[in-house]
Amino acid sequence: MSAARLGSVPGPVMVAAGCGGTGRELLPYADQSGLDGLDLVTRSITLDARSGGPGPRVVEVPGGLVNAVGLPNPGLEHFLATELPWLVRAGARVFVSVAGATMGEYADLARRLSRAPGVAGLEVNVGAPDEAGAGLFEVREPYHAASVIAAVRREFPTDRPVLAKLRPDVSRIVEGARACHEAGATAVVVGNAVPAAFADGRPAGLSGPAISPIALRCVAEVHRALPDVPTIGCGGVHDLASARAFLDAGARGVQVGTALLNDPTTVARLRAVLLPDHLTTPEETP
Amino acid sequence: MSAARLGSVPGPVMVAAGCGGTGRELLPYADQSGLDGLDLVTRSITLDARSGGPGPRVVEVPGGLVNAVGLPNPGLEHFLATELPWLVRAGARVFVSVAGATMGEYADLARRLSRAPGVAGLEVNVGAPDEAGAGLFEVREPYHAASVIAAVRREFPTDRPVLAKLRPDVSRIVEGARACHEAGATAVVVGNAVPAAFADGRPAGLSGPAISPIALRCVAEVHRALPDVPTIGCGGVHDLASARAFLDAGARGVQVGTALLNDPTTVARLRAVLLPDHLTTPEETP
Amino acid sequence: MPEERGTPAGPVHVEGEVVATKRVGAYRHLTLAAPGIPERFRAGSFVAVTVAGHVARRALWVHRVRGSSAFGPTLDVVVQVQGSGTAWLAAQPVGTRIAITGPLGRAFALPKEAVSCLLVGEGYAAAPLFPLAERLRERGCAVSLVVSAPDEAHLLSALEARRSARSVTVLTADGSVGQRGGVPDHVDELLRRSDADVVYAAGPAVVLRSAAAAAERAGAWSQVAVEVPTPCGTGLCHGCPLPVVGEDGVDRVVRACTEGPVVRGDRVRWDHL
Amino acid sequence: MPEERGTPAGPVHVEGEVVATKRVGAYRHLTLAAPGIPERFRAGSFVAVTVAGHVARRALWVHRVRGSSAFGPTLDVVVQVQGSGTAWLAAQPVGTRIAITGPLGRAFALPKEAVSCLLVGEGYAAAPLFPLAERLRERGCAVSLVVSAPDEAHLLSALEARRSARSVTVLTADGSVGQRGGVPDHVDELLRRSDADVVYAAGPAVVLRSAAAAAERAGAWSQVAVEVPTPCGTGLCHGCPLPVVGEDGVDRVVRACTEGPVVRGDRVRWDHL
Ligand SMILES: Cc1cc2nc3c(=O)[nH]c(=O)nc-3n(C[C@H](O)[C@H](O)[C@H](O)COP(=O)(O)OP(=O)(O)OC[C@H]3O[C@@H](n4cnc5c(N)ncnc54)[C@H](O)[C@@H]3O)c2cc1C
Ligand SMILES: Cc1cc2nc3c(=O)[nH]c(=O)nc-3n(C[C@H](O)[C@H](O)[C@H](O)COP(=O)(O)OP(=O)(O)OC[C@H]3O[C@@H](n4cnc5c(N)ncnc54)[C@H](O)[C@@H]3O)c2cc1C
Ligand SMILES: Cc1cc2nc3c(=O)[nH]c(=O)nc-3n(C[C@H](O)[C@H](O)[C@H](O)COP(=O)(O)O)c2cc1C
Ligand SMILES: Cc1cc2nc3c(=O)[nH]c(=O)nc-3n(C[C@H](O)[C@H](O)[C@H](O)COP(=O)(O)O)c2cc1C
Ligand code: FES
Ligand code: FES
Repeated sequence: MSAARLGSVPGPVMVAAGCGGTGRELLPYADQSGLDGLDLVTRSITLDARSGGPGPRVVEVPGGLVNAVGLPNPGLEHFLATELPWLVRAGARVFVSVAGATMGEYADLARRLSRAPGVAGLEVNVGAPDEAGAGLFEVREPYHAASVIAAVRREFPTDRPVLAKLRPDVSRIVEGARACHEAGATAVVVGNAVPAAFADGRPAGLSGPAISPIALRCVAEVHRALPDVPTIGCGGVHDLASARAFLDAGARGVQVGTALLNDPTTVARLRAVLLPDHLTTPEETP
Repeated sequence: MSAARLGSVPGPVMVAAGCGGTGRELLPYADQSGLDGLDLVTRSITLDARSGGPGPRVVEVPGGLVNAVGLPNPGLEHFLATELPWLVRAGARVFVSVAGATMGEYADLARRLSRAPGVAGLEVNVGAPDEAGAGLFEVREPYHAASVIAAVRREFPTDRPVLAKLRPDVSRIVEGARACHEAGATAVVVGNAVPAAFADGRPAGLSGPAISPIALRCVAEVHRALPDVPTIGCGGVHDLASARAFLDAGARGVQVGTALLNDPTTVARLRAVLLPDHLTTPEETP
Repeated sequence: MPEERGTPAGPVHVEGEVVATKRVGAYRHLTLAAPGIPERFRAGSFVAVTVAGHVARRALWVHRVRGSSAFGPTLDVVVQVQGSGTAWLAAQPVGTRIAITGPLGRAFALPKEAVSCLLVGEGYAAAPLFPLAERLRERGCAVSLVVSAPDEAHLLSALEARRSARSVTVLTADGSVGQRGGVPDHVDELLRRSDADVVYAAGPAVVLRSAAAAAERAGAWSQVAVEVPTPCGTGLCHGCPLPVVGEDGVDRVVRACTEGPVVRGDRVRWDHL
Repeated sequence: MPEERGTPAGPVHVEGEVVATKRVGAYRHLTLAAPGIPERFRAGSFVAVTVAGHVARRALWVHRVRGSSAFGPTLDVVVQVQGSGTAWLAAQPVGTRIAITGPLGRAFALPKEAVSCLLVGEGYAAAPLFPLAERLRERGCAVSLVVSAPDEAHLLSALEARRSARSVTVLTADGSVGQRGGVPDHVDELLRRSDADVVYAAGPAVVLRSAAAAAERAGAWSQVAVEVPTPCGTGLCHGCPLPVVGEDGVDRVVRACTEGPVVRGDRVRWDHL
């Protein structure tokens, strides 16, 4: 399968999963066009509603945040009934992040989302920093991630993108990116929060500027080994320089997570600069 | 082999490899007893001298440093002739960090160091953040690390400790710790700098407070899965709270690297508080 | 109780500036130029400020707003140094620029009629009760204000509030000024004396809980301003879980910064906070 | 040239404090209380200071030391704002506590005899030449001082140096004060005029290199104070590579903070810097 046949790569600036609230909360900080045309990844949606984990869920550390939020979300049905239509009406290009405990759940989510009007694409969360704790399908080896992508791809129209979101783990990222791309991922998001712990040892994920050099290494390695696999950099992007470092390393776009929590206007400001460039650069076709 | 037979675990506070200069530079910042009794890991020593990489070698990032120093060191022979005797005379308990391009080089280093007077133990660098760039033996899988440990252990007296220093990579750390311990490592140092890149994409390692939650997760996972394998936490320790987080997660000791670059008295200050506790706690025997 | 509606609505993100700073007892009072925020402010909403070198934001109650001043629109906050972020804030001289987002969260709901209200606040958290008292008085409500603190240094001055409040009671745990004791010790008696239909409370959980319980015992409404750590303050991170019972009687976890910080006292699942 | 030996030796790590601060042209001059450092100081050594929220340390030349003052032992530094760390330093008010380590590195070696010396400095880096000039004069050397800068705002005032120096020359690239031009344009002429046996230089690489080359052409010694980024400053990290030719003629990379910052000008491999 060629990437061209599997939907086009969004970008250059996207809202990362779980850092844009329900989407609505970004509206006061958007530019004049509101959410119109904004590439937004939802927080990870599961089949059933989840209330999330106990507090403290997010703790500050030098250069970043450590979080174990526990994927609070209203469940697929409620999401389809309320949050999605609002976002679609607001003009956002909605990439629904999906997370499941089994391959079957991923397939189910993909199938039902394929029929929902207005879903621009999917992002498959196959690299959460604490899958066991979050009760998610465990991705120990790259082929686990690839089978999930294949299962999702089978259920989701090939003209719409499916993004595979992987852990920024340098020892497996190239293999993971290759396997997911071969399984039908339009692009690979590199990466998620880095597996970490709170000071009391509780498993969590590290995000923010602190992890930017880690994600950047992974993007660079993937681009060097697999120049034809489109990547989207995610990890610590917070200003123009950090975004450009990813683009220079070969990423087609970046996602912004933690920086939005510090300054909710970050995505609007980055888009203002990077979108015009992006629109005038002819997209490379692999 | 039982850990008791393989030398005792140093601690509770050690100078991490590559962050104590040649050792001498720490003297002005030590307490009254100077380097006497200080557990010091040397920078990684290779068979032949290395001048290190080009500048910039160390760049500041939020919460930490990104470095690609390139293991500058005078080579084993010169080290044995000059630096080691000085350290031994100063009373330091010297753990020589060894790094090689092949298994044979590791064995060679261990053999020659086993005959050098005053070497308290070895630390085997099997988790550098950019092995390929540094021209080191590549540790892609846990069994690669374990074979290096076995090769070193064969050449080094069993009554002196051999520490295996691994990458803080959560997806392999438990397996790596188990394999290295079975291969004869007295304790496992968790971990090294995290694979990362400079802003221009050049491979490097991330260290400092930013990575502390990452290393802590790895220590906690190892301790949970393998409570009998002694671990030494390394990554971002910079104050009492960060040191205690590792000890509370089950580490027998901590190593301090980057924090010494910011405040060269860090190890002396931590030792002043943690050493008395340590000496009065009967050492657990696995 | 219906939400009050005004225009313009919704928060803004602005670069503010410290225009005055003053130590008062244990607190540092800051006046921040914050264009756009005063006209949107309603008592009980808060602002999130950026602290140099820190990723998480710091939430602060708004003590007072001025639509115009020599520095343009300003707001006053009261900072108690607790950790590195508040230490930084308290140390900033006039001229420091600070990114401010606000007003954030649900404000105190105002009664439709001119009823009697008891306002109970402890420590710096009493701050939002002062603009609330003014607003209530404008609506003809009889306001009884209770300002409490562990000791005099942590007591917000109630002087200015004497204009808006019919009665002002001061409590200190050590009895250094006003009546000795805390809110839990006095709230039932205060409620009876004020004959309030609505209780508004701001402060630590133990204060809020006792005020909510007293209100329930007396058959009054209560509105409590809950402090839960708010990493972003803007509703984006879901990092500020507030366990409540929904209108439908079902247990829920909502975002303290968005569905709160002010909620009905009888809705909070205190044991899970 | 032999190393001067004094006691006490070696660096110390102390908690210093900003005791005075003043803007002079483009620079911020800070006076720091730094117990233990002035008595150990020799011209050309530097201090490493801690900058809030930053892991790497910032190196600063020492412009002046006072063994005692109203604030105890102090040292003066000249800060040019370049990035976040120097911006922080320049913004600190009197009273800020700052961890200081020093004196660090090899200082300028002093001649055994009372020879003639040319001191060439550009920008803030001219700072260590002032205490050097004093020291040389104490030893009976004839000192010619050249202070250079892109423009007047970046020129260190040579007023005080007039006591220690036989002649003072001012150069600015834009000619706004003194002679127009840079060190490379004038150094041969200045060297000839001063008839110096030793050239001491401090400033950007281009200045150091031209001074070292001029010295070599004139058969004089040179000592240059090289600035290479120094993440720790204390010799611990090997992060400050300075490519030199050893006494044995072999190419080496040494630590700028420990084997430098002052080295013989003819030893630096400029093309590899
Ligand atoms: C709605 C709301 C309004 C507030 N209003 C005020 C006010 O008017 N004046 C005032 O002095 N303080 C106020 N606070 C508390 C203030 O935000 C915290 O004291 C502050 O966040 C703690 O930060 P720190 O940097 O001092 O401590 P640190 O220890 O540096 O904080 C570390 C982290 O923990 C979080 N945190 C720790 N404790 C708290 C807490 N009790 N509440 C919230 N976050 C916490 C911080 O946000 C930060 O992420 C308010 C809190 C909330 C939620
Ligand atoms: C021996 C020595 C003496 C110095 N003396 C002075 C002085 O007296 N006055 C003065 O204003 N400056 C001096 N500097 C330069 C000063 O240390 C740098 O300007 C400063 O480190 C840059 O830091 P920043 O925080 O402003 O820049 P940032 O951009 O925030 O620095 C980022 C990182 O790069 C490093 N870095 C970047 N450029 C340089 C550079 N040119 N030199 C060293 N490190 C750099 C910093 O240490 C830091 O790790 C000296 C440097 C050295 C090596
Ligand atoms: C509070 C929070 C919640 C998150 N929730 C999700 C999520 O639901 N699904 C997901 O795939 N990633 C989630 N992430 C990870 C981010 O999308 C992002 O991949 C990661 O934080 C690294 O990027 P950043 O440094 O820009 O935040 C979350 C991160 C944070 C900080
Ligand atoms: C400048 C620098 C040089 C280092 N050199 C070595 C080395 O030679 N061998 C090694 O095993 N680790 C080396 N390390 C890694 C540290 O020993 C340590 O494992 C890592 O930095 C994480 O700990 P920290 O956060 O306390 O620095 C180096 C780290 C730094 C910052
Ligand atoms: S603080 Fe982030 S959602 Fe409430
Ligand atoms: S700056 Fe660290 S060794 Fe020189």
